[in-house]
Amino acid sequence: MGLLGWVTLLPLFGAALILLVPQEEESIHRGLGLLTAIVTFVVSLLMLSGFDAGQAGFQLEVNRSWIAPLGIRFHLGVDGISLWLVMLTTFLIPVTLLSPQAIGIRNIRVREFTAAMLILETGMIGAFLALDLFVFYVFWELMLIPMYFIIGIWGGERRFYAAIKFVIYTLVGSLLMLVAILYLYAQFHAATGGYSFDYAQLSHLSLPASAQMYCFFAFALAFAIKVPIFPLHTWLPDAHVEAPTGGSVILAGVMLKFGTYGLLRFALPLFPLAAAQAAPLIAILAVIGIVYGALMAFVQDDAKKLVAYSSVSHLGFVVLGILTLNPTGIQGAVYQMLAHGISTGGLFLGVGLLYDRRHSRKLSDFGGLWAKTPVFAACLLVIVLASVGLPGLCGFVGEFLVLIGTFTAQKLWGPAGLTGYFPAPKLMGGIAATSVIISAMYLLGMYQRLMFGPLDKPENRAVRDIHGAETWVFGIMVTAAIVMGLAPQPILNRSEKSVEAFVASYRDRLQEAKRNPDVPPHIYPPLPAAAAEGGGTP
Amino acid sequence: MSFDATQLFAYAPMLILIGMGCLILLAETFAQGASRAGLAWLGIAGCVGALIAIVAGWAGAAEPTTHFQGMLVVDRMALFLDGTFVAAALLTLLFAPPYLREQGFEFGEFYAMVLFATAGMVMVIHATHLVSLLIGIETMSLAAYVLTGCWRRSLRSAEGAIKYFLMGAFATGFLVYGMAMVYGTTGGELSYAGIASKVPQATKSPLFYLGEYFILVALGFKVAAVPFHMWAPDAYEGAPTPVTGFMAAGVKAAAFGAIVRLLGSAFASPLLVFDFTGWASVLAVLAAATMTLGNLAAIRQDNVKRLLAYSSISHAGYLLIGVVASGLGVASAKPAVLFYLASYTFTTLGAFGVVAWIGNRSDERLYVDDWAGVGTARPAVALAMTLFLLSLGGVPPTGGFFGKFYLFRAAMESPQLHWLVVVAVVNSMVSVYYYLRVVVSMYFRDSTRALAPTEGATMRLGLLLTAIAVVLLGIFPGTVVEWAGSIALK
Amino acid sequence: MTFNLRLIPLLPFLGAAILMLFGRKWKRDTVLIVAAGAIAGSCLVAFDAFFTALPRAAAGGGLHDVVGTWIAAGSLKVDLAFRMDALSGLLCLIITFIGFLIHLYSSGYMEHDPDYPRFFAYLNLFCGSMLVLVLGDSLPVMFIGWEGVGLCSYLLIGFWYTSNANADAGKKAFITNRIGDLGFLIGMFLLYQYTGSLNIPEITAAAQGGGALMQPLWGATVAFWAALFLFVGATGKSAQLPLYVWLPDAMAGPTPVSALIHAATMVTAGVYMVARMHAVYLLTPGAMAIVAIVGALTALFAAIIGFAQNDFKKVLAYSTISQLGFMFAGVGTGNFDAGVFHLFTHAFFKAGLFLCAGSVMHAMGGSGDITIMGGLRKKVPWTHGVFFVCWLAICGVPFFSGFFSKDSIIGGAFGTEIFDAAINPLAGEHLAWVGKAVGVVLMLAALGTAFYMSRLYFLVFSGSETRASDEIKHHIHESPGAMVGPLVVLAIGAALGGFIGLPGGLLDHPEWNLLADRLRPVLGPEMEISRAMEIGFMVGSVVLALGGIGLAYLFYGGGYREPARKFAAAAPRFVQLVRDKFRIDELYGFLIIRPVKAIAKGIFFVVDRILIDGFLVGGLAWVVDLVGSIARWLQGGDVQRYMAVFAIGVAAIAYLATQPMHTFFSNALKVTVNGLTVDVDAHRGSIAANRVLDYSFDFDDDGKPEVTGVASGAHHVYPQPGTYTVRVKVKDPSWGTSSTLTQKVEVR
Amino acid sequence: MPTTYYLVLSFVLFLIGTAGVLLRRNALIALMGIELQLNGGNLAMLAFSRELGDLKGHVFAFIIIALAAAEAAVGLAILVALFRGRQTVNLDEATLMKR
Repeated sequence: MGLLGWVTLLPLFGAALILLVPQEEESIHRGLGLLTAIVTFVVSLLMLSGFDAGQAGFQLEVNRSWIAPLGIRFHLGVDGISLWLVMLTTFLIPVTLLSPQAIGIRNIRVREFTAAMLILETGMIGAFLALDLFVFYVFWELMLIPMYFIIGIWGGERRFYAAIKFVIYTLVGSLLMLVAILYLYAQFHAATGGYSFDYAQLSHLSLPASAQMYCFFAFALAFAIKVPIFPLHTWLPDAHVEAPTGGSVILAGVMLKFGTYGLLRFALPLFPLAAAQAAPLIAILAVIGIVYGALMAFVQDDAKKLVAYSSVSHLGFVVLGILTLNPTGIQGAVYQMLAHGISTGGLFLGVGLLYDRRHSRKLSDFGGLWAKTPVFAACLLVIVLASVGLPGLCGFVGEFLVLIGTFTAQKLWGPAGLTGYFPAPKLMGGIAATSVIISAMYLLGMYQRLMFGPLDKPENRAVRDIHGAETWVFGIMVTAAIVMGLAPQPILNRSEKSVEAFVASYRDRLQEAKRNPDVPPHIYPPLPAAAAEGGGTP
Repeated sequence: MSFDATQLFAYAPMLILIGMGCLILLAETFAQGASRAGLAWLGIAGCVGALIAIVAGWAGAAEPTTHFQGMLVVDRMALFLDGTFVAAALLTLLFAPPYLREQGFEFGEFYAMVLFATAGMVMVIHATHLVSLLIGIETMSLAAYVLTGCWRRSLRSAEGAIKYFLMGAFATGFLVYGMAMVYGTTGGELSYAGIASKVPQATKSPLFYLGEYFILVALGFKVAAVPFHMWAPDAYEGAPTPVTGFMAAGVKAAAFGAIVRLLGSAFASPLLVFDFTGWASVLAVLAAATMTLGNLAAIRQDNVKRLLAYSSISHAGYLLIGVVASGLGVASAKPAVLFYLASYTFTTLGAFGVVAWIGNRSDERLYVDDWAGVGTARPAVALAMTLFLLSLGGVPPTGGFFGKFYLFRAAMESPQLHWLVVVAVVNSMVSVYYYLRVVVSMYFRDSTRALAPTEGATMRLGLLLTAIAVVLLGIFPGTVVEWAGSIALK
Repeated sequence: MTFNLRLIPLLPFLGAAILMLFGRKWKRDTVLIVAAGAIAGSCLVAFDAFFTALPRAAAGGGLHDVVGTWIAAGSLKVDLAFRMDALSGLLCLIITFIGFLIHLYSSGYMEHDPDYPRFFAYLNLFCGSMLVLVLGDSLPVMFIGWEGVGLCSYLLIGFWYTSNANADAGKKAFITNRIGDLGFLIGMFLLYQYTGSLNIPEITAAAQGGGALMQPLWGATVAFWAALFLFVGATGKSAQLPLYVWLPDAMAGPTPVSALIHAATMVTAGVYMVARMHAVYLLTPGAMAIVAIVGALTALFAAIIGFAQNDFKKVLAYSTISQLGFMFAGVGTGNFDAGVFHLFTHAFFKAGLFLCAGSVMHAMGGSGDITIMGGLRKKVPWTHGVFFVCWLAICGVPFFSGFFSKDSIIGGAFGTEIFDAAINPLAGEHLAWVGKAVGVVLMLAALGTAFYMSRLYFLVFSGSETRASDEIKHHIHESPGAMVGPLVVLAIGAALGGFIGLPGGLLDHPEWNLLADRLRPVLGPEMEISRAMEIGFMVGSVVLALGGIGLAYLFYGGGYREPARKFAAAAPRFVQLVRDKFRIDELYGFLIIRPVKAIAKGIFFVVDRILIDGFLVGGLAWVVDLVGSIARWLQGGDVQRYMAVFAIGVAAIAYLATQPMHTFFSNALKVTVNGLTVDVDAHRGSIAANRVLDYSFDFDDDGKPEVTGVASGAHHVYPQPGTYTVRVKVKDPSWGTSSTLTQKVEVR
Repeated sequence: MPTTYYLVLSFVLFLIGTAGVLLRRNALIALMGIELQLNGGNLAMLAFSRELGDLKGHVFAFIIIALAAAEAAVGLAILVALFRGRQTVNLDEATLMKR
């Protein structure tokens, strides 16, 4: 099945195993779940060690026939971009499962929860690794279901509403994306006579300008909802707030990245011309999102909602970084995705822990907890500061690179004859950078209202500091935040080649498309000889 | 003009079904009390026999062969759908006995009627002649009317039956009148091939178009296409639940088979497909209307049975896309329709199976709110129902998803249908909303009253089979796609 | 040359990490040993490094230590590297040495605090960050320290977290700093964009080359904007107008923190940064003028506020702001070494003053209210002595350290040639007034400094009786040795520190100005001022200092005197306004913070709740629901209504199907334009062969068809070019139905 | 007589039948309307058959008659069931299920 196949499917097998254990054996469920997640992480480490940083293309590929009549292949592969997102996934899942608060305060049906988390993991890893658009779509939808249940069963008071809203929003985009995938498939057939959903082949298909626009819209909508880009973000606060801690962590830590990953992997490379035309709009929306999310976070009293809105702001950086279309900005975007996974994941774990202890998320219900929970307070402080983007912690590197990339966006594109493609980079960068102020305002404000001030609420006196597994959870997250802030290079090194190749190929395809905007679907650049075969029959 | 009895062997499935149906009727007179359960097993045996016959005939059906002066044909498409019908009948026979026993109307005739209806469906799908089509449709429909109304204790059953019957007969009136028109304008042709050969001259008379559309309208009625759908919610709600599943799956599939065959042969001429009298544009509009209306009406339903009825209407809309695509020359559209029908059959039977399972004599538990807590009380059944609902909504990894994918894929090959695919996709999205309402109730709400479902080993077996089928069709659809695809090779 | 420079910040960092992880369970002595040991080790390494560096620095080199690549992405490469030259070396010494003293002092001051280990962990963390700031070889590394010290400041201001006021003060400091940091970042990005590097030596080289940074941008040059944005960063960190508001509040922290962070080291980071980036500033006299003017105005403004403050530490805080203004005025007038010189002397005397404040407050039971002090001269003799020395130093009494440094700044302001268009080709004519104006303002500020510092001294120490309650009076005592020792060392520094920056030019021995001499390779030659001018300013500033002291004595000598009371009575509202710090905080609250919060709240409800969730999402749901309701209403239960719908459906299909040319699928008209000739074909598929249709072609849409007949195509020649509408009517005689197709054609 | 006359008559029959089904409340009469529709179809079939000189139409008509009989049988049975439940065969009262 190949290493990647194992990474992808192991959690699913684990979930099946867990579902076979009787309902009552909760500790077995937890143990098995954690074990599966850790084994998956170990296998993903093997993947990491087998990864060759010097190569730009996909590695460790698994490519087997799946639904032969339609030319659908179970094709997985990893490059420098997906590598780290998979690592993030396999890292966060065991940490989340380790956390006693993951399941939230509705501490019921541990078996199903654990299984749902593992199925979710399979969906996420599969979607990151998929190189066949059908496979991608299947995994993309596969993660929807467990998350829906996680929100709906173990969520807060308005969980039905939040779960449905989450599903409907996501489906709005993804189903239109499905149409665009099918359109690509049909056009690929028209251009080559072969049938294929294979990314490597479809990414050579150059569509006429108008068709690109429609398809890009479909793809970008799906991803923009997932990111979420303003104004498609309103599902996110609801989903995050109602989801149990584990759900929020994974939702924010990993699932939001599918939006940005999708833009980077699919929406831009497949439709370069349309992407270039839409880039100003999306970049402006990203900047609006950065400031808007931060401002919204600023006025929240609900800690989870605050963190949720902060995600809107942080993910705006990722989108902005991707749209700079230079290696610096995209590297920054990739890094920001990972850093956000750690920092926001940590924040949700922290808020979840407090919610578990106090059954309240309202900041006004807390205060002065430092005296009671010094270790937790210290850990949370590091995570908060990582989220604020303090240099030396993980949040800084990504934002810094994105902003650098934004400032230099035009410099790189001007010589390629593409000026005006990224509007007013300094202004955009400047506005985006204001979030360093606002993020400090809301996050430190939150921290202060939790930890500082007099311990004047009687309920807070009984709050216990972290202990046991919780210490491990927060220790791991804090370590990750610090290590990623001090030593980003091991990560950046491995994604470097892929990002550079992405930029080069994007620029090449964009220039080709600009030369021939109205030529019917054709193949550019020519397919390598080996890839041309292997398509199915109708 | 001689009758060759050996031709009958090609129709073994149909004959087995009819024969077993008669046997059951006979045995019924001797059966007492509990031994009635044996009658269901007779029916199941009949179905299994028919399935074996279908499998046995599969290899030989690679090339279509016509029999009885072009009245009937045996080909892969027919056998594929035969398999679907018989599977539907088999599952119905698994679901029905515990349900009938619980509701107190376990009669042998019920099982016989299921077999007869199935035989009618088989006839419909094999028909290549208007006469055999009519006979098949009527055999199927009459049995279905009876099945709908056979729950004597229930007022709803009788009301559903009368509505179904009246509208069905009304549609038959159009069908017969349409056949007469086609017969006349084609110069006395009743076989599909004959009609096709006379189309150029027949189209000189407007009456031919009238006839064509009357026939299509009657078939559209059977698949519950808007605006001929209005019987469906009431009939589906009134009918005993296993029958509802059978109707939603089998009757619909048979009518679609007939439509595909009819439009693919008798009315396949480009003269009829395209342009101002072309059925492609008319059916495209019907498809859009059908799925949209079905879905939007389903959103506010609180009765699960009715909700599924509206959902079944919307699925007819999706299927019509495939029919139109096939008419517009997309080779893979027909296999896509077949696959969709197969996956839809299993899904919908399973869903109605769960609806049949959940109630008992005094408490039918038909409302969404009644399903609260099923997820906790009976996780396995809830999981199965979730699978069915997701499949209906077209979410992977289920057969319903792949069916939709396959269908839309085919439609996307025809540029004129892109808009329709977008409409369909938006509709799927809406549909997920109301399917999930049931899931919400099952998993997210706490039970209000104790669950006392209709238990039965056959029912459990049926649910297991359908659930497995739905998942397998979603994850490994390749084989079935190949079966369905083999019809396109000719 | 490489040197293990990394050790200098690493030791305090290690100390901090160890204390954070294990300190909670340790005894106080152990904690102190680790903390003070770490900083002492760092200090020793720094001294070693400094004296190793000096000879090389004289030749323009220095020590360099590359730990590794920190961030490399695309064209950007940032090394985690440290560099020590005379400038950063000097700062290192100040930080580690004064840092060490303050560690010692704190061991006494914080003796009874339960969070003793945490305090020292923060202090160590701060020292490490500050060292990274000054040693950083590139702007991002510098930024690590820059933000790190901000963080420590935040933590230490809010050290006594149970009071919301303290926590608020910490947050305010951090956020205000962040506003500055935004400027720093943007300045950094601009520099990167135009020089392609973030490495300070490379930027300096690029700036000295000129070209890249002299490109026009937004009506000025890149250098101007980069320098200006960097200066915004400096105003945040160094508490200059308009971002100074956090520093007075920061006094909420423990006093040693105020001494170390908010007087001696962190707040001078902005000055250091401007000096470090002097090459960029020298390219843009405009930006330098802004720096100088802001510095001077801050110096004066803060001094005025200092007149009326009644909190010991608040007075010192405004004094710090004011002194930082002096430094900026120094660097802003191109007198970089004077700015750094003042930084150096200020570090000693201001740290000394703050520690005295701590000692006094320690004695007074924690209160810093100077209105209840007085006559402490005898009661805390050591503290008084140190304060006395430092007071003279800050007032600029001759031969104390402040005298030399302040004098060189004021003299430099008058003598600067940076803004003289005749000498500096980069300066515009309109800047000529800047140097003089800054000088005048600074002289006023110096006068003010002498006044408010003397006021403080007299109110606290002079007189015979203490105005406090008996209970407090009873407790007044001199601080323990651990606190007094560092005080004395600082006093020595405050007294003698000025001699490292003797006005060498004046004495004909330029090399006597040790500081300027060492800094020359880094900051360029020191400013040359005519001897007459120099002497003039010296005399002038002595007069100012003594005048300020004398005036203060008139008002406050030995306690509140008649003139002070009279003045307060004469202009009560003015005094109140000054005491309320000109209500700048309230102004900010009213103008910025509250509107932002209100707008954010408003947007949240209007956009998120009403517009998106309510209108967009809810509206869609409403439409869906409406259609569903209609469908359900049709389904009324009456089977005959169902059949009627059925029949209507049949009729509708018949209607649709019998429209000639009716189609959903394609444009029916095929139009070929060839000059003025147009061919229109309404022929569709194979239909016309089977059905006889009547076509009428109206090429100019005037109601009169030009061509009619059963042929589906027609040909027309237009009389003149233009845009026409072609209208084709198709009639099916056997059904009697018809339909119309139109299309626009453009003929040329 | 020309075939057209028969066709017109058949169509009229069909329309009358349709109207009967749509308008009469009594289920029995609606059933009769359906028979009329079928007979309209039959008449058209026979007219064509006669015009074309083709016997298939005749045969088809017989089959339709048989089907009509079967339909009537089933329909009446259902009517009986309905009547037994609610003591009426008025269609507008059978509205238990709606929406």
